Amino acid sequence: MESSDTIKGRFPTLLSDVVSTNRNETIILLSDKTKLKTIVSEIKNHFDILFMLMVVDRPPKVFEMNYIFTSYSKNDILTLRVDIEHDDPSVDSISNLLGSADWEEREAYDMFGIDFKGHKDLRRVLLPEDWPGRPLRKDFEVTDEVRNWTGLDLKF
Amino acid sequence: MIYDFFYDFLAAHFSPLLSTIGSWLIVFIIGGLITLNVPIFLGWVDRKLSGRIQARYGPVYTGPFGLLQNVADVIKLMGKRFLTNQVIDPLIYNIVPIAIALLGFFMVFIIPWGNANLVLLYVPFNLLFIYIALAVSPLLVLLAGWGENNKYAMLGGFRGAAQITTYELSLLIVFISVALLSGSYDITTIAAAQSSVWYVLYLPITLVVFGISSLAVIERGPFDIPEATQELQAGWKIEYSGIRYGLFFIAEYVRLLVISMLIVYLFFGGGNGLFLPNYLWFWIKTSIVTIFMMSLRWVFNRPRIDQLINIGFNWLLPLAVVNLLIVGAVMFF
Amino acid sequence: MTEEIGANDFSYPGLGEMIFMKSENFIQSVMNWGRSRSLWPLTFGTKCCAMEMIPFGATKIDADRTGTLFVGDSPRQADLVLCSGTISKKMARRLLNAYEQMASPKYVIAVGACNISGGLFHDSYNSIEGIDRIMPVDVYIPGCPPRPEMFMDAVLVLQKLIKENKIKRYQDGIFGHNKG
Amino acid sequence: MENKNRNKITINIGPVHPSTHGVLKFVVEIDQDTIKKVEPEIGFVHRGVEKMAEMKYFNSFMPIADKLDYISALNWEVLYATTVENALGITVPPRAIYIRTLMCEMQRMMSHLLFLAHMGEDLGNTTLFMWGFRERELLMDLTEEVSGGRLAPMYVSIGGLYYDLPEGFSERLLSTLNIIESKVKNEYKALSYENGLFKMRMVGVGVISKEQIVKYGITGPNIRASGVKRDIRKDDPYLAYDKVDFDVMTETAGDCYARFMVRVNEILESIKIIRQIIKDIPSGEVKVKVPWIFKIPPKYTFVRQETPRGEAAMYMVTNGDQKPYRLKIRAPSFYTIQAVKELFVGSKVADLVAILGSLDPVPGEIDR
Repeated sequence: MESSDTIKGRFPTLLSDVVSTNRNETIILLSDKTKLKTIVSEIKNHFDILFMLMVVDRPPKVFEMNYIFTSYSKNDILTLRVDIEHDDPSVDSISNLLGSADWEEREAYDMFGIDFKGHKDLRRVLLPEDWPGRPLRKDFEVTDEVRNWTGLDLKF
Repeated sequence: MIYDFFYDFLAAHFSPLLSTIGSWLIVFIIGGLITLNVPIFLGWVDRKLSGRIQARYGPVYTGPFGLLQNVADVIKLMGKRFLTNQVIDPLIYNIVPIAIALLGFFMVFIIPWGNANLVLLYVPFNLLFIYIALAVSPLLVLLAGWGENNKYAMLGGFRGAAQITTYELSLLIVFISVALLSGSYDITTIAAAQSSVWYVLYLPITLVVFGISSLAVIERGPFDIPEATQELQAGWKIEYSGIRYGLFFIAEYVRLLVISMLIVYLFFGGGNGLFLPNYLWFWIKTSIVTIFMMSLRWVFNRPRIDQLINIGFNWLLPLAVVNLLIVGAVMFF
Repeated sequence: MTEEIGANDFSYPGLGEMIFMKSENFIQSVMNWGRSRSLWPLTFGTKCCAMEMIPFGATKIDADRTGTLFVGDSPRQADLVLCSGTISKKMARRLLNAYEQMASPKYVIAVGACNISGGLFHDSYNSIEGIDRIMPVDVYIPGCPPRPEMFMDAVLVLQKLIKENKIKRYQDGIFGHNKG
Repeated sequence: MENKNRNKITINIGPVHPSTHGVLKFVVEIDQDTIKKVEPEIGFVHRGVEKMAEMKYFNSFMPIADKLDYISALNWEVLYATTVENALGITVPPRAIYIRTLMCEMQRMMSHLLFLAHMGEDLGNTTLFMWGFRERELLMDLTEEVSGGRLAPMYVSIGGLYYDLPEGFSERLLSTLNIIESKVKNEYKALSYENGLFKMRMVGVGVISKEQIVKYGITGPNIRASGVKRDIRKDDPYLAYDKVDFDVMTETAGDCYARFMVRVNEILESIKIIRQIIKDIPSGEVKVKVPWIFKIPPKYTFVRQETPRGEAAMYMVTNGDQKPYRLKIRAPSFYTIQAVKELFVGSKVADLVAILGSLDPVPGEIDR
């Protein structure tokens, strides 16, 4: 995993290693969320695409953002993990660096209410715009009220 | 001529005025019945044929061999409630299906049914009249697309107008070349002129041009672009429901039949043939041609509208014109 | 008391009334025959069940045998909603819209567990637990997803219901759709 | 010239449209017949699968994994089962691995046959559509014979498979493969990929460039049609793919026709794989005993596999509970469908249908 070593070598203070149990995967932990764009633009030199963006809700403290990068030519997988505060869920958008982050960030906004600063079209992507609640947060309960609602009063 | 037959029959018993009215009435009823029954029967043939091509059965349960299937469709369409959006242009909206069905009726009325005598009403230059009945449809398509006040319908209407206008030019030139060769605009005369050699031997390319152009003009087969289900849902027919929608089937199948009959008349010698009687030959040929024209729809995919217009203007029209010039030169010298 | 006036009088149907009643019955049964034999579906397929709805129209089962012609056209020309697949809350309004755009008489077949009760996704936050919450349903097809043969069965059942004039919405009137 | 927008029409294509392959919506701005701007809209079958995973036991989620991509259900079953097995740290018996490979390839063939059929339907050729389903039914019957289900087989269990293959299955499968091979090579050729009208609609339409692939993260047959030789089955082998011999099919043009041909070739390649697997399938058990309800220690598990639509992946976070703490699903179509913003622009309305069909999206997995 030379590429991930290179990335870590460039930002020794910001990045730290986490042991991964998955094949080909390297996990690096970013301590400062404001430096995300810098790191990602460095990662972009080694990896092609944002493979997926997983947000894990860990109340009451943090949202754990996992950016998984892969490329078309090699099997390496790089997971960049950055924690953001639960009270102030906002992080820089990387959608102008990597196009595949566009809808992924919209989905994270849709499901968790995370504000991606600098995203040019931050709307809900899966649910309607006036849908109440952020369903994938741990405090969202699928109550009878939610289930019985038919959605006929939604705007288009 | 069936009109004359009935007139003579009635004039022997009644006054001329009464027999004129009476024979008109009879002829209208016969024509109407034919117009209504052609789509019912041909629609059944179409569905069965598509089923056979696609390894299915087609209608089976409604009536013997599913023959009553389209009767059921007509009854259902008649029993549907009228429903459309609120912002249609009512006059245009309602006039288009009726006009299209009437054009079909008109063609049934003047085309000879296999024999010079088996025509409901004889009109001279009936080839030109049929051309007019075919060629007026872009106007109706455009009107329908406008009157329905639906974006899909309007796109379909524009497509239809462009496509039909393109192809009716080459259709007209084909008619002219055939008329030049035979020296007549009368369908039965043209057919009779082929008693020794069928025109398909003289004008094979014209036949191809005619086949493609006619399919494009009647929006049938692979060229149903104005009503492309997969792109525009139903194109310019999108807002029509109930019996208004049913009337379009009359136009579709009557025009298909007329086109097939014209191919037989103009290129395959009409009823000319050995051993068998004339009308039998004619109907054998027409059945084969109709089934061939129908099956084209099920084996080809539809081209794009700009590709179709390109083909029309860049290939078919020049081909037709060159053919016309050759025919003219041969006839002149 | 007013409706009891004349209750004890001798009354019988007049000739005109009898002809009218007979012809009404006759026309009604012919209409119902035509309607039952020509159910053009609006293929409202959203999910897995839609993938089984297509084989229902394709070679092996062949919906066209019963006159169920997949015209695939707009709702205006359809008679039957084959609502197959989970209806989410975003989709419910659209389903109702499509239903409202159809001309009466119109029938609904709810396909699959999701459309009957919510099925596998009954505890999801974004699915409708059965489409009979938002529109009338005539025939239900169980299964997750149902086999294509069951679509055929449902169409045959619906044909029987229409033929015997058992669809409550359309029982009145000479053309049978005064309420639609 | 002051009224520049006078020719522009905005039309909504979808969500209920014959050729959107389910419920997708495109807000399309057209000038005459040319598309100027596209805004795709998704989420019409969003069922909250990721939330439901957090609410269910590991085993109970399997039928939902089935219905993510209902056209290639077995691939997703295998993907989910592999994720949980990796998290549990159990190994599956070799026979089960071989049978999983076989079923995955059968599912891939079914998916690609459906693609060919739908391509015909989108271009207005109903016969290709019907014929595609005729051949798909043969494989459907075999799937039903193995698992009892047609579309959602529920055949793969955590720890292996629910049942072994039935008696005489391989002979029936081989004869079916011969039928499909001859149909694809002869009948489909005449109707589609050697047909002039078909080529006229497909060649040169909707070209995906390498920049677009990287920009949107497209994977699967769509990029192999653009000349990117990338296939997880070959590059990062899972199941029994390292023990069989097959080629990664690529085309160079990147247009609709290339995408069609990649799928046609992949069907033939899958036939090759299945024939090899049937030959050297080992005997033995097909299942390791795993209790119905179990706990997985805190762990991050990442698995990616190649489904017929591209690279699918699952990232599962567990916290020692009986249910996953978070399950993130990567659906390849979710990324592919973003590319239509660029692909549709400049083409005709009729091409929209062809391009969308050739991308082969499945709303079920896009919306999850």
